[in-house]
Amino acid sequence: MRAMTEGLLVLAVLAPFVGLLVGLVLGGGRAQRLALLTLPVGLVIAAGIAATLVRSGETLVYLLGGWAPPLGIALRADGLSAVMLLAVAVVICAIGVYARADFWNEAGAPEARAPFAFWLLLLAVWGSLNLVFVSGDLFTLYVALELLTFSAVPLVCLDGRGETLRAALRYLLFALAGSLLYLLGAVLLYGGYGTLDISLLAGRIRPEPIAWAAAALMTVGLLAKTALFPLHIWLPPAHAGAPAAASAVLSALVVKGSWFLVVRLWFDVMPGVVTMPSAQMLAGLGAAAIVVGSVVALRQERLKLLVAYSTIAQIGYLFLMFPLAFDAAGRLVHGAVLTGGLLQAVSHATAKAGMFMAAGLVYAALGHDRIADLAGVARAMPVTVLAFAISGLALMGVVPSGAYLAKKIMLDAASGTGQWWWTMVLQGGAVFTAGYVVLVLVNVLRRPSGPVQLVKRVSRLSELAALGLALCSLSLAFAALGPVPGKVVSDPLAPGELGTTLLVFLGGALLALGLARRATAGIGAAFGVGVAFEQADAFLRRWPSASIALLTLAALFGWLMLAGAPA
Amino acid sequence: MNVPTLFGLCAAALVGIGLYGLIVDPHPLRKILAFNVVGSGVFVLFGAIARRGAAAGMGGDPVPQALLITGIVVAFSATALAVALLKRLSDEAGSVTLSSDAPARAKSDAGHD
Amino acid sequence: MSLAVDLFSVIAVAAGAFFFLAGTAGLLRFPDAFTRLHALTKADNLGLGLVVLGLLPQVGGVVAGLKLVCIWLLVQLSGATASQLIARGLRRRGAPP
Amino acid sequence: MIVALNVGLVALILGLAVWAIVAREPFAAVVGFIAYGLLLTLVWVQLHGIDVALTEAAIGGGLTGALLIGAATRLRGTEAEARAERPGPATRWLAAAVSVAVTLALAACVLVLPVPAPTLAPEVAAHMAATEVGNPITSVLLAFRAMDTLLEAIVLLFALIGVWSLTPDRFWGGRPGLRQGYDANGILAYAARLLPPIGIVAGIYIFWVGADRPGGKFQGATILAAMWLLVMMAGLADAPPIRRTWLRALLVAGPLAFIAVGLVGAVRAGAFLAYPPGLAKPLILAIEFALMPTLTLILGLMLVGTPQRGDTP
Repeated sequence: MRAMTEGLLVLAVLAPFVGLLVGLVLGGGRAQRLALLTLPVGLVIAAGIAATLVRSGETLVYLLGGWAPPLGIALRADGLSAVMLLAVAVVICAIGVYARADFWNEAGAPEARAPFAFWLLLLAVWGSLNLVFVSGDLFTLYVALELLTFSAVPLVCLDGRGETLRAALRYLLFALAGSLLYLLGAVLLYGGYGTLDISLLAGRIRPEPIAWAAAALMTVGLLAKTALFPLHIWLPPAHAGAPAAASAVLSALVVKGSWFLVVRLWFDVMPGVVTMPSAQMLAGLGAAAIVVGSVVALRQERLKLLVAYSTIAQIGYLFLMFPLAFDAAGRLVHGAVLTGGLLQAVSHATAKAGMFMAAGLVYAALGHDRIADLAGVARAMPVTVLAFAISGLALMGVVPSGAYLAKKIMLDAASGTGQWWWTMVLQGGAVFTAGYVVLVLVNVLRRPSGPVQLVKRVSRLSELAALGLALCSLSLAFAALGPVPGKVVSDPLAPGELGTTLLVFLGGALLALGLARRATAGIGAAFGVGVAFEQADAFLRRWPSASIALLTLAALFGWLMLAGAPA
Repeated sequence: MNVPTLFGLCAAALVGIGLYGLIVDPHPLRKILAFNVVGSGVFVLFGAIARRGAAAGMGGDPVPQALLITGIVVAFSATALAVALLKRLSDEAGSVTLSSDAPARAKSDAGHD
Repeated sequence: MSLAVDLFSVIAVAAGAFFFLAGTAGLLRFPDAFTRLHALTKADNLGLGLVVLGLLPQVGGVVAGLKLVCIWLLVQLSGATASQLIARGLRRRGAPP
Repeated sequence: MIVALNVGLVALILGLAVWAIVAREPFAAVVGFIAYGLLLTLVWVQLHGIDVALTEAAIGGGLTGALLIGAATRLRGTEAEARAERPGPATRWLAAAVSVAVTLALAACVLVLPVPAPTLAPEVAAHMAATEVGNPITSVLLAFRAMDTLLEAIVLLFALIGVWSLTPDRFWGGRPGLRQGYDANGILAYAARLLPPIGIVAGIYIFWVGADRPGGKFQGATILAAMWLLVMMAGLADAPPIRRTWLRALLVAGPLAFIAVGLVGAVRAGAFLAYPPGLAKPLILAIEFALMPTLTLILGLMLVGTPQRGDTP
């Protein structure tokens, strides 16, 4: 019986892959129906893994071929994996429902390229992500990362325009550079310790040059794939240019794969090797991502680019937990902070998918997504705008959202460990998020000068899928309250809490007013700041700057680990 | 100096040479080439590590050697995908530049229509 | 006996290496593509042939020896094909024969 | 003597690597890279990795080289534009500095690698009997770490789907690559008639000995793919339209058979990808046999590239 439940780990990886293989043969309309059929199966498998884990309370382990590591490969699922498996399954299902309207091969019609490729790639992304979450071997993880990249890149250029092909090529080349650095680190670890199994390595690894070099190389390699500032060279054009359903996959899910691996490495492989200063730098990059991503988001003329830049800011958030998760002895530990970080990842995955879907619907309905010309959209497509607004609220961390709870946990940890600067970043980040959400909402709520011309009626089902994900994210706090210690949230509706929310809105409105491209107030200094950020961003997104930054960061991480090591 | 160390150092140099090309050469095809040079450097390093692990009558540790075969195949797949993308980009856009000005130009075009 | 065989091997392989060297020199020194091709194919086929000839007495059995000869034949075939294709490509592009 | 040869080999390899990076013409750089790939094969022999050497020669040098040569020829017209974007001296110096830093850090790591080196060779030797094959690499690839090999086949398939997904809409389902002219008396047609029988025998031989000696499905499949490409280049056969069901069925047959054998193991031997005692070798051979046509087709089709015409020949 036990082997049965643990076999779910294999099925979680195989189900999407088998769906893809069979779908490739069936072709056209039958492939997409098979893909749609695979979605609930995968969801059930993920739920099954989560349920087993909750019941037994210990990590699920499956030895492939019956061979134990170091010789064989083990699949493992702990709480982290189970949560991510489930979250990804939910988001993929919603995206599947959403994409039916955009990517549908009519029965009997000859097989069309884009729908066929989309459904296969959706399954490919899913299987690869599941593999990332359950694999316990660093080399298998390398293959999983490559699988993920190879399935994500074609999603970027599904429409085949030159602009998106260029974005896809940039993405592929930069991601490949990242995977090579990751592989280099894994090779060094094998040379030093003779195994690639995560739990065996955790027992053997010591703070010494090989481990530092490996940690630094693998970390920056993964950061390049996650597009953490200043390595976000590829993200804006790729995420903004892709079709909406694909953008949702890329922005909500794909970047989480490499982020998850950073978490695995730091928390589970080498918690004794990474040091507090290196964690401070990692979170520092996150803080920079929040500021730059948000400000540049405010400067965008197009909605999808705004959402793409907001992804850069939100990725920054995911790295704030690292310095807060150290215990008194200076080691990274699993605990409330990691739960908070995970919660943030899940709420971002759901909210960002919802947001991209909503943006895509707006684009489809209007035939453009110029923010300045969105007046009247709220009246024309209320459900879509509601989905966008709720996603925005969830990202800001308004009361029942997962991001709210995550923020609470981290604020608690920041004050508990005396790291006041992260308190500032956490609070300020919400203001920045409020900035671009308010900017968009103000524009869609404006009264139009004439009647709004809709070039296409959007599917109600798609609107509901976006709304569903947004609501998921907004109500995540309820789902997560179980495993979180109760004292963190005393009374979410206390005047103090509501006051903070209000302040966040107000700050956001001010930011939007000052920094937005069409700043009517024309506050010279603030406008200048916005332009400066935009130019800095453009400079950092040039290939030479980004790749030099990649290697410099590797050197910095290595040095910080070396310098901070206990003598 | 023994053979694995010699080739290990050679691998370190190959990685550096490839990375330099990956950074400075603007042509995507040359970047793909440089990616392959870095990749082969990583592989040679792994090969040297495998050779160091010679034991039990085997000339090298068979686990890394097996992983290397997988690694070479994965690198080939990456190259094939990148080359296909590059050719298609050249057909579609008539230019293969990766510079970030290109999307910016397209953005302002979208603003005018 | 074995000394004589070894001596034969050394001489044949050394002669083969000399032809390779000559072929490479021709590749670098000859004035145009056609004469370079000429130098390469002639010298390489002969060079490889001598190397194979020299190695034949050193391999363990008839099968291994046959494999060596097969390699030589295959290299000749591919060399001839490639050089003819290159030459034809050059002529099509208007290089003087 | 051997040391001097090795040092010379390293010098040549480094020289060719530099050439592949700095050569002015992309075509010349690619030619340098192919020579570099062939020399790497010697490195693998020196490092006692004959299986790796075969893979490197077949895939690293051969197929990658062919792919890049094709691209370099096709993209001749784009060089001037790229040259204009060459970064200034400051950027180049900075790039050199960080690259050298990485090299130095790696070199330091190489010098401090632990002695005695950690190794799994004794473990492999101890458990190889259970896998019933004589080549340790094969027992790693198809027993201990069979999952990686399954995933590797899936990686190739993903990349092929990626390449196909770039097809212009009007050519979807059509034939990949460009139509090749056919010259019945040409030397290429002659070679394409003479070589394939030899190549097919050699490919199958390399695949067959792989269970017990260096060789295996990848190296064999590459040779078969090369033969197929030769026949296509000579115009003797055309690439199949990608909408053909038989083609797609062959493309997934290998991985699906692999998964099926894995599931048999889950039922009969207690774990996915485990082999029931006594059946290990036949099952391993069955997997390799099923993967051969799949790998041959994928490797060949990846080289031919994205469909660029309809499915009329």
